[in-house]
Amino acid sequence: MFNIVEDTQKTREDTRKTWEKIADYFRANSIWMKWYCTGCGAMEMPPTMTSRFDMEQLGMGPMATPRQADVLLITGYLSAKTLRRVIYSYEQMQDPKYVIGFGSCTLNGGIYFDSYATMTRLDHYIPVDLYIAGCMPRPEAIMNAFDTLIAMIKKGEAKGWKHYQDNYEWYNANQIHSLKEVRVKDEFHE
Amino acid sequence: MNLMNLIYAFGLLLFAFVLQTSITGINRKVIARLQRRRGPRWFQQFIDIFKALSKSSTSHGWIFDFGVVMALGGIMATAMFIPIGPLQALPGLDNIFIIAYVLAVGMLGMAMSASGSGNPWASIGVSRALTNMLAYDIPFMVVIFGLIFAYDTSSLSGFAAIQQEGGILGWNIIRFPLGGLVAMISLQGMLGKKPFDSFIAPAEIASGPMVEYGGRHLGMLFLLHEFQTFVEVSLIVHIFFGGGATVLEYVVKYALIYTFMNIVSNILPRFKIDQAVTFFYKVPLALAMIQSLLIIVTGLGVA
Amino acid sequence: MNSMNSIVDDLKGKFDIINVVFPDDMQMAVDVDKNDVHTVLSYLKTIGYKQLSLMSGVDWIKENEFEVVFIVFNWDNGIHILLRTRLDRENPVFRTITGIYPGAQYYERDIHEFFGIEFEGNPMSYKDLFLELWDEMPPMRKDFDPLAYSQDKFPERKYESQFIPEVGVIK
Amino acid sequence: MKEVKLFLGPQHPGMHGNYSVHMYVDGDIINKARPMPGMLHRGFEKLMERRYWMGNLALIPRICVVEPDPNEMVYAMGIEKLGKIEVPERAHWIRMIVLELARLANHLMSIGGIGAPVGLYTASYWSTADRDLLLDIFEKITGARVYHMYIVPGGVRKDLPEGIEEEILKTIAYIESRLPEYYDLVMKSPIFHDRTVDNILLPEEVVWELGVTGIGMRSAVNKEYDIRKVKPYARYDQVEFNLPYAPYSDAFTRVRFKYIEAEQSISIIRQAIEKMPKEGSVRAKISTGNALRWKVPAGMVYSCIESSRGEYGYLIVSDGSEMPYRIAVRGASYPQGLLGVEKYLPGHRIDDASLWMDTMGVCAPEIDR
Repeated sequence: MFNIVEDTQKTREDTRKTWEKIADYFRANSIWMKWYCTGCGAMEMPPTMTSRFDMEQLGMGPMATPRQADVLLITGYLSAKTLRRVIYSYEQMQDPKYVIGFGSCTLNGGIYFDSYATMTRLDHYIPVDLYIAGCMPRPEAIMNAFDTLIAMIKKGEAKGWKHYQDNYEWYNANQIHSLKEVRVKDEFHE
Repeated sequence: MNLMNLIYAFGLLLFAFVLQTSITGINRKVIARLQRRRGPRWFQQFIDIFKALSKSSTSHGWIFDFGVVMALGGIMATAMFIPIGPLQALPGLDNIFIIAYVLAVGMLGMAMSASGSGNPWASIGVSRALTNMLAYDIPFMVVIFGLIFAYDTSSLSGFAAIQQEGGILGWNIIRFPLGGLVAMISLQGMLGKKPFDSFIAPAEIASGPMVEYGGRHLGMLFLLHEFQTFVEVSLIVHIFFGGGATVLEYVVKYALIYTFMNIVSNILPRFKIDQAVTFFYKVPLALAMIQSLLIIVTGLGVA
Repeated sequence: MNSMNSIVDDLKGKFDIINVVFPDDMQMAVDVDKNDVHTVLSYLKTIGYKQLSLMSGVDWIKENEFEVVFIVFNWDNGIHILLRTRLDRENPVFRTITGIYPGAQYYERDIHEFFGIEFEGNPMSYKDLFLELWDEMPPMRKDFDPLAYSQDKFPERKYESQFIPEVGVIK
Repeated sequence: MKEVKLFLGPQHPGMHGNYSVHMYVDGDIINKARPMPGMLHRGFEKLMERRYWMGNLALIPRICVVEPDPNEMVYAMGIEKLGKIEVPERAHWIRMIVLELARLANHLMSIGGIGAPVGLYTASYWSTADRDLLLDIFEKITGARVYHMYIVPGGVRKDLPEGIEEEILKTIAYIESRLPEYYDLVMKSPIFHDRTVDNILLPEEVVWELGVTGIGMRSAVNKEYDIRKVKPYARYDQVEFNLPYAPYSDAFTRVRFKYIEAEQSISIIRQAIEKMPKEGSVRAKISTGNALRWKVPAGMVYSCIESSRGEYGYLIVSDGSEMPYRIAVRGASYPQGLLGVEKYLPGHRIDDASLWMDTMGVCAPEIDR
């Protein structure tokens, strides 16, 4: 796990008001995830969620729609088709929102580095607060990452969502470059 | 009604919130044990609600915003009428009909707001929720009418007082077991627990009415849900379990009933909405009719 | 093996078979002309090969041909038949087999998407299935280079040092 | 009436995996359904043409994340057929144990997983935790929880660790003792009955029309159509097992069959541990020199095995070079996941859509590849 190195321009002056610090305590201890099974990493989510590792003891739980969720788990490789929907989901989520990238596929393409269908680098398109290494990350690694995310939120370090707002043009340009059209076209196959 | 009443009423709301939210939290722990895991901390539900309230949220038009506020206001207003054991914020106003009508305001606000979000899943959820309401309300009301006929009163504290005279044997669940059973099944429907939770089924309609709610709106919805649960469980405690001579007795009964319902909910799958309606109109409605007829014709069980 | 030989004899007697090979016991590959495919498939279906297990394409770029492989299976004797036919790579047009095996509907769409083979009589097959807004040549053709496409479309992460020197091995 | 368009997936809680179905709904009834696969498309078939025969071992398990071992098995079997490689006796039995453990793990997942569409989450919580015990065994045998890369051409990668047999026996005994509990919780629930009995039918004509295999097929055609029986691979001809079959396939039957098959898998594992040779080589030497540059003789072969959802096969084409010329994958749930959704999901209620996907065994990654 490591935090991303920013290679984009703007970062916001960072001061938290007192109420934000209090709010961050609540946000850290109650993380609702949007479990969008984008790839194979989703296979280790059921063990993490269920009785053996029990994610709920950290205050985390699955939520049905992006609007309700706080954290978007990108569980593995993203094909271009999924990426459109991920961006769509990410933009639907309410601030503050966090993103965790699972596995080497989101980090650098992993085993699919030469695939014509999958993207190689997630933080080009949406801001990623945390990466988990591994293919696929074990439940222990996932729990560890959640712990780290909680600590980051408490310290106010998980601010990818601010970064997205500040550098929206940069992100959007990347999205357009890779996807041509970001808007999801639903009727294409009818 | 004077200023003191209002202060009492708001105190009662605070009490209701703390009570129900703690019990929800403890219940999450209980269910976790049922599912062989550790579960969250007992105050997790508080954190969840405050967190949701601290987030930003998108509006989907004024009906959406207004509906939530109206629903929350309606439910909170209902909760003010509920007696907690011997304590009453607004004495003399704890009539079942008042509660039923004010509760409907909350439900309608919720339906309005969810439909206002424009998401088809939400509309399906709302229509299912209203269908569900129609299904459980009729058997429940038939039983309640029987009881009103038997006791000549329709106030919650009145029911509680009459039952407390007879000790445990005086409880309506013992005197009128059929009616009690119907009421418990209806309570499961009111609370939106399985098997009657098809209107918020995540695997079917992506959590139905809540689909477009996020941040503050969702926080208000959670608050609303806590108050609504408080009202509904309290109804049953007062009408069928003898209310409470002391606050403690009331709280214990309340917690036990809610936990029982929750455990039942977690070992059952859910009905489809049409099956739920058929079920309510078959078994509980028939039982409720029999119970009311018994009360009216034979007076069986009436003290 | 006996049952396989009898099937081969049967097929050879009825149709114009180019070649038969046995890749494995309980499996045989039959080459036919593209005009005979439908009659052979219909016949196979009547003698118990009711299941279309797989339908796929192979790009033989050196011979400038596409090969379409139909794998049919008979559950009662456990024999797989690989029915193969060759198409011209410049003008890959074939007739649909959905009339014989309705399950081929999506295999044809799949092959059209990945190889560019057209299936007349199956209008659904002209639509995208797996790929969205695809702008290159069909990706399973041998002359398509996925690495170049990927590098062009999806920028890679730059590392200070190359951790895995062997990455360069795979072209 | 006006039709409403609804999306089941890709991020709908009722959808397993990254898959989408567009439903046109009138009231609660689905009028028209269109599958939209491709969200998990990684272009495996292309990538495999760009890796060495041995390098592909890392790639193939990832094709189907739910049950990776059949991929390794078909790949290894195909190469052995092309290269005429004899697999050592002990390796056959080890393969069988691993495959059956994988099938058991997958059945456990879906036995509990049926709880998600019907709302009985307790079952999912229990069974997923029990499945984890099997993953522990996999970890001891192969070193990985999910992607094992254990079955390789010519045998298995390495021998079983010391004393793993007792551990396997202990774990499967525990799981066997848990199965009745799941059965009581899920299958005996009257509400589950109401939802699944006589619902989501799969008639025999549809099986042949689509090409459905596996449990769906056996429960509809009343014959024991299973690749393990029809053309046994590994040493399935030397163990005794009976698969369930029925002439009438509704959702309940198909879920019930999973229980029986799980029990049969347990029985196969027991027999295999008993009958397997205790000593011996587990991997045939297939090449001299650089294993990466190993060449497979030219040819075209279709190899298939029975995964937990049905016939899983690879069409492997070699031109005699260091890399595969073409590999085509037959995902076991391809027929029902695409044409089945389009043709036979309409007519059901929205409530049943996710139940449909679950009991038909639609698995997105093997469809998308």
